[in-house]
Amino acid sequence: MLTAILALALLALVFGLLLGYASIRFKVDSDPIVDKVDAILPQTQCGQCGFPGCHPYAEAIARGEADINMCPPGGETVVMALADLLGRDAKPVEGGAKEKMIAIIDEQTCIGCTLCLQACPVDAILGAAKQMHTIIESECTGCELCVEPCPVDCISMIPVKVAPATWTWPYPVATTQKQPNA
Amino acid sequence: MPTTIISSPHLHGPANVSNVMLRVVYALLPAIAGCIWLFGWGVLINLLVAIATALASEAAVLALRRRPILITLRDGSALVTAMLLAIALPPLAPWWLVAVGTAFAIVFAKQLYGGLGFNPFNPAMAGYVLLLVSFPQEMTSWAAPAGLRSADLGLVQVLLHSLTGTLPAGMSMDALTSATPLDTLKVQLGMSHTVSEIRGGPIFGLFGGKGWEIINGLILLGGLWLLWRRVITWHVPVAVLGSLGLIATLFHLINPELYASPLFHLASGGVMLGAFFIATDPVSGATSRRGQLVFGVGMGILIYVIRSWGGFPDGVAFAVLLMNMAAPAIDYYTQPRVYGHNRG
Amino acid sequence: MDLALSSRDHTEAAERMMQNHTDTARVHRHLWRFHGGLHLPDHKSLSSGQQIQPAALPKHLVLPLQQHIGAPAKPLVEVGEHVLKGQMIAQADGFVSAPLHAPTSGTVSAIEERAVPHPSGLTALCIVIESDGEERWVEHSPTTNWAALDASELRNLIREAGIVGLGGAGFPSFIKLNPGARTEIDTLILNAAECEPYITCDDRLMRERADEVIAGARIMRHALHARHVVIGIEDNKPEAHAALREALARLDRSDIELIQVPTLYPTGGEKQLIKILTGKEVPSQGLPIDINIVCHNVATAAAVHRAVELGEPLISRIVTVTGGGVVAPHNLEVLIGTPIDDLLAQCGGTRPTLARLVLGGPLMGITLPHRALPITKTGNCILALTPGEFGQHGPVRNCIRCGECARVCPASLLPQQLYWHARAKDFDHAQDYNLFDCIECGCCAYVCPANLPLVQYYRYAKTEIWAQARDKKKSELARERHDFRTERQEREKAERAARLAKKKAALEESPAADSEEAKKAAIKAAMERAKAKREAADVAPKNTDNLTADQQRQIEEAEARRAAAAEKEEEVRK
Amino acid sequence: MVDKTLRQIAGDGLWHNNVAFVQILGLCPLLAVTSSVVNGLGLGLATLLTLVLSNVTVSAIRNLIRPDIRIPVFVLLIASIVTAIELAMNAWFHELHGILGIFIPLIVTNCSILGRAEAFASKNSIGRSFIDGLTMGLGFTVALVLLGAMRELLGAGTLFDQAHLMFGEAARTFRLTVFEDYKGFLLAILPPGAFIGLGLLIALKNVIDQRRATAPQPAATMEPATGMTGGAN
Amino acid sequence: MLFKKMLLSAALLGLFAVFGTALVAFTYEGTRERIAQNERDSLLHSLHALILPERYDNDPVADKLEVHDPVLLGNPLPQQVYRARKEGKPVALALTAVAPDGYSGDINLLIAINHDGSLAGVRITAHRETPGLGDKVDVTRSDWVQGFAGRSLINPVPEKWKVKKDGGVFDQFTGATVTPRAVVKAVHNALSYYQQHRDTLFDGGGTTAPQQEAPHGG
Amino acid sequence: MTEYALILVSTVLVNNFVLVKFLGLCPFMGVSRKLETAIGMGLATTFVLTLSAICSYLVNEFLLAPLGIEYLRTIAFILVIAVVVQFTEMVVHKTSPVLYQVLGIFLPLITTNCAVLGVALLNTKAQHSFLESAVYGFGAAAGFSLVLVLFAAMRERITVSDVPAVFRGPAIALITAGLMSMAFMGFSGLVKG
Ligand SMILES: Cc1cc2nc3c(=O)[nH]c(=O)nc-3n(C[C@H](O)[C@H](O)[C@H](O)COP(=O)(O)O)c2cc1C
Ligand SMILES: Cc1cc2nc3c(=O)[nH]c(=O)nc-3n(C[C@H](O)[C@H](O)[C@H](O)COP(=O)(O)O)c2cc1C
Ligand SMILES: Cc1cc2nc3c(=O)[nH]c(=O)nc-3n(C[C@H](O)[C@H](O)[C@H](O)COP(=O)(O)O)c2cc1C
Ligand SMILES: Cc1cc2nc3c(=O)[nH]c(=O)nc-3n(C[C@H](O)[C@H](O)[C@H](O)CO)c2cc1C
Ligand code: SF4
Ligand code: SF4
Ligand code: SF4
Ligand code: SF4
Ligand code: FES
Repeated sequence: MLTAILALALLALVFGLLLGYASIRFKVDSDPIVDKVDAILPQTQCGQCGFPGCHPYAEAIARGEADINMCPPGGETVVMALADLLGRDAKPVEGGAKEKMIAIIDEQTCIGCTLCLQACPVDAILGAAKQMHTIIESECTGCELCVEPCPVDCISMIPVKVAPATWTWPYPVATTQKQPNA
Repeated sequence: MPTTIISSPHLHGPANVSNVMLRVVYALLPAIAGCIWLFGWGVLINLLVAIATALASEAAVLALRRRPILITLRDGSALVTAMLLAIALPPLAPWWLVAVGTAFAIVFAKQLYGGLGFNPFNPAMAGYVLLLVSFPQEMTSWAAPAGLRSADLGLVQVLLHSLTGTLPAGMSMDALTSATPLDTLKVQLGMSHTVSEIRGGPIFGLFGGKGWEIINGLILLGGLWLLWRRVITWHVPVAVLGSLGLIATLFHLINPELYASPLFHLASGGVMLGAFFIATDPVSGATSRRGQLVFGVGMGILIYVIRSWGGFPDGVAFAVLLMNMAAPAIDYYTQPRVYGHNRG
Repeated sequence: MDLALSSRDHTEAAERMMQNHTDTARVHRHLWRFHGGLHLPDHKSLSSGQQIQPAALPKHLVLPLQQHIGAPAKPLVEVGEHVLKGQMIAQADGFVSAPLHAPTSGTVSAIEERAVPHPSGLTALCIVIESDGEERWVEHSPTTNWAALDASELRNLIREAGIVGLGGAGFPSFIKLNPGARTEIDTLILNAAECEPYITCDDRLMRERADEVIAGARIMRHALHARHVVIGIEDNKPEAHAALREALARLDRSDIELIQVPTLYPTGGEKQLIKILTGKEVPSQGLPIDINIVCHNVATAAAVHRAVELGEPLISRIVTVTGGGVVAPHNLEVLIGTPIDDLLAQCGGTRPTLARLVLGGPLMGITLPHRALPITKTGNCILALTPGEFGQHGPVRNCIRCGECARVCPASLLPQQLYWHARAKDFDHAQDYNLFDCIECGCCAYVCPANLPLVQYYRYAKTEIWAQARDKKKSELARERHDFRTERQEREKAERAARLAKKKAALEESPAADSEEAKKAAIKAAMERAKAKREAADVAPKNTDNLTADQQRQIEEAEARRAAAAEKEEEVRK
Repeated sequence: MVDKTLRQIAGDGLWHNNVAFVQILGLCPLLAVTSSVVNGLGLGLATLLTLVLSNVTVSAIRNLIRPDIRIPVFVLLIASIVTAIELAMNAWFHELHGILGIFIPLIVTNCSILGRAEAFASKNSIGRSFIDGLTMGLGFTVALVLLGAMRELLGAGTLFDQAHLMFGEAARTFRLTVFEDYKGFLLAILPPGAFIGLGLLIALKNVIDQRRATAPQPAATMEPATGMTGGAN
Repeated sequence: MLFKKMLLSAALLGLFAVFGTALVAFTYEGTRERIAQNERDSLLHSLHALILPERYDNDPVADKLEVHDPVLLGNPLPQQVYRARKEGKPVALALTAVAPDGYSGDINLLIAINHDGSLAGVRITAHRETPGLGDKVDVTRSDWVQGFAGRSLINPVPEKWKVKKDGGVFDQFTGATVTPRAVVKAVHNALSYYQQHRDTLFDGGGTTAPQQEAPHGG
Repeated sequence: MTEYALILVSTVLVNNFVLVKFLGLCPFMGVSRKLETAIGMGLATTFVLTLSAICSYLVNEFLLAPLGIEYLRTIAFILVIAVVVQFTEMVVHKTSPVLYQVLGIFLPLITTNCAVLGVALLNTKAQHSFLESAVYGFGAAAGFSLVLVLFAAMRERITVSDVPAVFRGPAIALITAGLMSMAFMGFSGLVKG
């Protein structure tokens, strides 16, 4: 019995040394998975996922604390990409996918209070105190964060306009094939 | 604004799934007639039970999934599955055996994956193997071919047997069944008989089993018709038959008393059916031409290995399932070179 | 003949002599074959007997600003302005773009969003011209001595004439006539295949105007310094072939090879034609010019001839109006912008059996939602199909992996794999299977026994991938800007904290400065700082660092609107 | 009464995060030994015991050990516990031990045990870890028993055959012959039957989940109860 | 620093190893007897089914012999012989043997032979025959194997030591002749072996099992 | 020589670890969503399994058996395995960053793969010699990798199939594994004994 204990303790001691050495020698510094997750997120920075922005959400996902389907702006695409990256099963997006919107300021009503400007996470609003504010269309992520703060309710969300160049073919519906038109 | 957007092309060729499946059915008819002539009415009853079960179970799943039933049933694939399974089963099988196998084929091997086109395994062979491993006794008692059985059953008697398991008084199952040529070969080789001794037995014909040669010929006929109608291509059958024939020749030359002749191998068991009707199943097989060759060669090798050294007298069904398993990987590694991409 | 003999022309002449050796040497160029393809019932006889006729001058012409690949043209005219036939009414905006010319004389009645012939059925900005019926030409001058021009001058002429590819894609032709850094263009291919069923406009063009085609080919060759010129024509157009051969012989252009290729859809696809004629393959994601080949449609060649030698910009094209749904199929010379309805009317109207109206051929054309759409530069055919002409159409089933699609795919793709992944919205895998090498020829969908709308799946996947790329770019930008903002906020916070700390330290350090004077001075200084800050803010609004040109433009526009609004307010106040 | 969170832990172990049906872990013993109810139950209980003991031990020493040798220490502990249990089984359930064979020592590598130690016990108090181990283990045992029952019933037409292996000679009478004169559906007791059977059970769980998601949520007490009825079955 | 950390890790791991091993070692000590007893019991249990306990008074598990005959016992490995005696006189023995030509490989047998050369009984201890077919040789599936009790080399006569299908007296199962054929052959071989070595097999008796090798059969 | 070949055939096909012996199922189900990862996992497992089979043999033969403490096998083996895995990781990390990219992430998963411990235990049970142990370990891993890769390729296909909602995910994967296992029954009897 003593031999048993001794033998195994010795074995463990040797292995312990080895492992201790290995653990020091090969410490992983940063978590590259966070960056990978972050790269997939849409960077709307809207906070709908319950985290203060995309990067914190990415960290939470990497830590295994958050599910991968909490980003409504990202929709199905992001869930699938995350599922793929992390080897988890894809599931429907929490809250469902949303139509793409951008904000627009009614320039006649704006009083130039700069509140929206402070709220915008991506600096897509231009203006200065007491001056009319404008949203740079190409930069607005449609996060809606500026809508709430406006004291005169002059910001509204409108769907992004589709042009022939940005139009996408609809997903085929099985039964529409070979149906005559005109 | 248009209501629905219709994409080009605005023309369509003559091919459609139902036609393809129907052609397979037609191609099977000569072999079925031959089987009925050789093995008796049991074959017909198997067919009827299988078809009824296949359609019913497919309809049941579709109903559960709230999918259109009639349109789907009309694609004919369940019919093909049922027919192929039915002629692979022992002619005097009880009805429940046929029904269990067919239902498993349709429900588990096909519909659970989403139905026609999605199943990774060949449904008919999945059903067959299920029966083989679950009910080996029922699956190994084959009706003796015409001329070799000491008694004959009429249609009603066979029906009665299938439904209730009873035989007319004074008739025993032994009088109606006999071991198949492959089974006999395997068992007797196990008893250290030589091939030529075994081949001298009454159930053997010119080069294969008595009667089996004819059936295989009829299947070959149907298969050639399929080839001619361009339902299948030559790759799979040639690869299967070629590789099996080649290996069999090789071993036969090494020791003819231990290894049966290539002709015997080609004309026995399910090889012809497998090569022309089963391995050619587009859904569960490999798609690319090169992939089909790999698929067929793999099948030929497996058939020979299982027959010669494995536990089962015939290996066609297993070979099909095993190659089905490999088909996605084969497809992945045999992609054609795309226009404008470098070789390799 | 009228080519100035340069050193390169010596070699050219030598080659020509070699080729002249026997007449058949040319005709018997070794032909290759591409993978797949379809033999289709061609239905060309419906319209191939019909001579090209001018279409009636319509009352209104609608000219979308984008009729080509690239950026939309920028209008040069204003509503109410009178324009002359051939006058440039919109100019190219950027390098990949093409100008637009008035197809007839008249008045610009609107510049507005109108429905355009596009699969989406959406609207786009168009110039609408009300014709005055006078067909008064703007002053235009032929360039007879084009051989004396250098290539870039020629290209400029062609660019100014608004010529874009008439073979379908509508790529600005002058770009394709620019060999760039490569001095050696090996082969100029004239695409005379016209491989889609029903269409006969190129066929008629070659039969009736073979000289124009050849003249255009010579100009193109001159611009490109191409060593060989090959016209590839399918062998189902013997008359056109004969006409071209006759013209070539007559003009003694034995340096232009006229090659009959077997009829097999889609021989007319640029990549396929190149493969057939040269055995070379255009690299994936690459261009023909990467293998020193350029391919133009025969009608494009004719248009180049007109632009250079007659000085006429591209204002009309030949359109085949055909199909079982139209009473009298025709080949019409149509002014760009003519409503399709007018063309159908000129062909005796449509039959009640008409089931679908298609712009383009039956394999690649787009479905038209209605008839009130204009013909654009790329519209080669109007096809009125009846139900009997669609072929077999059963219910759509699942793919059975029969592999027929892969057998016919001219790009050697695995269409069913593309389908599986597009269907599952697994775009990465679809791209792994080379989705973007698909030329959308429709062969796969034609043969698919499951009746799958395969091409639509690919188009869906392609446009979604592009949309995702746009979104991705946008989100990258958003991330940058968000990071920048966070950084700025942190910096400001840190600065504030530092200031506060300094102040506190200062206060603690100099308790002596407790005097009234010091306090006052401090308050004054603070007020001054605040004022300066306010002023600074007035002069330079926040957020104006790191702006792109686009943003700058938007800001300017906003400022302008604001100024206008202020003016208005002023007026109201008055 | 269990407080809310403890109940959640229990619900997780038995149903929502069931080792077998949701985490898809511990599959090897799950599939290998479930050719009968009794085998399943035997291994299930052994695993349950291991889980509880290892969870409690790990929780007890959770503040002692350093992160770099955490895993080896856990593995070592689990291996010791398992070996002790194996020896005990060999002593008191000799025949069962023979039947379960290699799968008893393999409890060591049952991913769920190390998983629980890592994910739960090393972060929670002893009491909570105990509940977690108990319910996780129970959930796993239930899965083993269900699958065993399914396969035994289909394959041999009986239930609780050879119950004496666990409960002593008196238990021979437990055997329930459900189908008299049953042909035996061999597939069920062969390896493929194990895979397919578990697949079906998981699908069944999905069906129940789906039903419950659509039906108005009943009282929360339902959750563990559902798992329990499965166990008492 | 690094070294210290390593040592610490090692020490901790070693510590837990000591704890773990101690736990196991204690359990081992506590169960060792019982496990050995279990093993004995289960072997005895099998023997009892063939040789009734009233028939002997020695400890057959201890009175064991290892013999070797690849041909007649079907396996190149040594086989065990357990001997039962009453008042020192040989009563019967049970020997392990293998039927190598089963349908799916080896079939392990325990064959009990009375001193007079008649069979006391046969049991299948391990096999891999097809469930539902060949596995009927297992006593839990059918009582086919009971049919051997009382047989001997002369009962039936050697030509009849075959399955019925081959003209013998032993039943086969429908659709599975290979397995019974293999078992019948193996039992017959074992009887022959017994006959050849009958004299030496009971030698060296007593309760202490000699590691004696029986002479080779020829 | 033939006996090694037989061991190989037996472990890869006839007694396939995953489909017949039920070992290593968790990684089989868990790491088979993508073909590429499956290949990586297969390679990593093959390496570790062979190595740990050898090491366990050595520990058993030269430590446990001489001291008569075979009952500590499980503990000793699992320690060996943990160390082999760590060690492999270390070596791979040091020698080939590329290989580490491919295999590194799978290594921690292997410790809890029962196939590894299973091979060690089965080796001692079957009293394999040194070489036999190594071949057995290698064969087991090769069989594991083979079915893992095939399964992954199938699963990629199945994920784009129209599987009924309740069967999507693990359920249909298990049923597929069941059908695979059924197909593998075809090999039974190839190697007797
Ligand atoms: C984005 C784009 C860029 C192109 N750039 C060139 C170019 O630089 N030079 C050139 O000769 N052709 C260029 N092409 C034209 C192609 O070679 C080709 O002729 C054109 O896409 C029409 O071919 P298709 O109708 O077969 O699609 C370009 C085409 C596209 C779509
Ligand atoms: C499937 C397919 C078929 C085509 N068929 C023709 C054709 O028959 N004739 C033609 O001129 N262009 C055809 N094209 C367009 C050519 O690829 C290419 O765009 C054109 O010849 C380039 O000349 P362009 O720039 O002058 O239009 C086809 C394209 C595709 C993808
Ligand atoms: C899957 C399968 C498993 C079989 N298993 C056995 C078996 O375990 N034992 C056996 O004797 N025969 C078995 N056989 C049957 C033999 O092939 C053969 O039919 C029989 O043993 C000898 O034929 P007979 O009984 O008609 O004389 C099996 C057959 C099959 C197809
Ligand atoms: C040439 C050909 C061969 C076929 N072979 C089989 C077969 O062997 N087994 C089967 O169940 N179905 C077969 N089918 C029918 C069909 O493809 C099959 O039911 C699908 O696998 C179901 O999704 C075949 C169909 C064709 C066209
Ligand atoms: S919901 Fe999505 S887009 Fe919004 S902040 Fe979270 S991760 Fe970013
Ligand atoms: S919050 Fe509203 S009012 Fe204030 S600056 Fe923004 S848009 Fe103008
Ligand atoms: S032709 Fe249609 S059914 Fe056949 S493989 Fe292609 S997509 Fe599938
Ligand atoms: S449409 Fe695309 S995938 Fe289909 S045949 Fe044409 S090139 Fe191939
Ligand atoms: S239980 Fe075997 S690998 Fe998880």
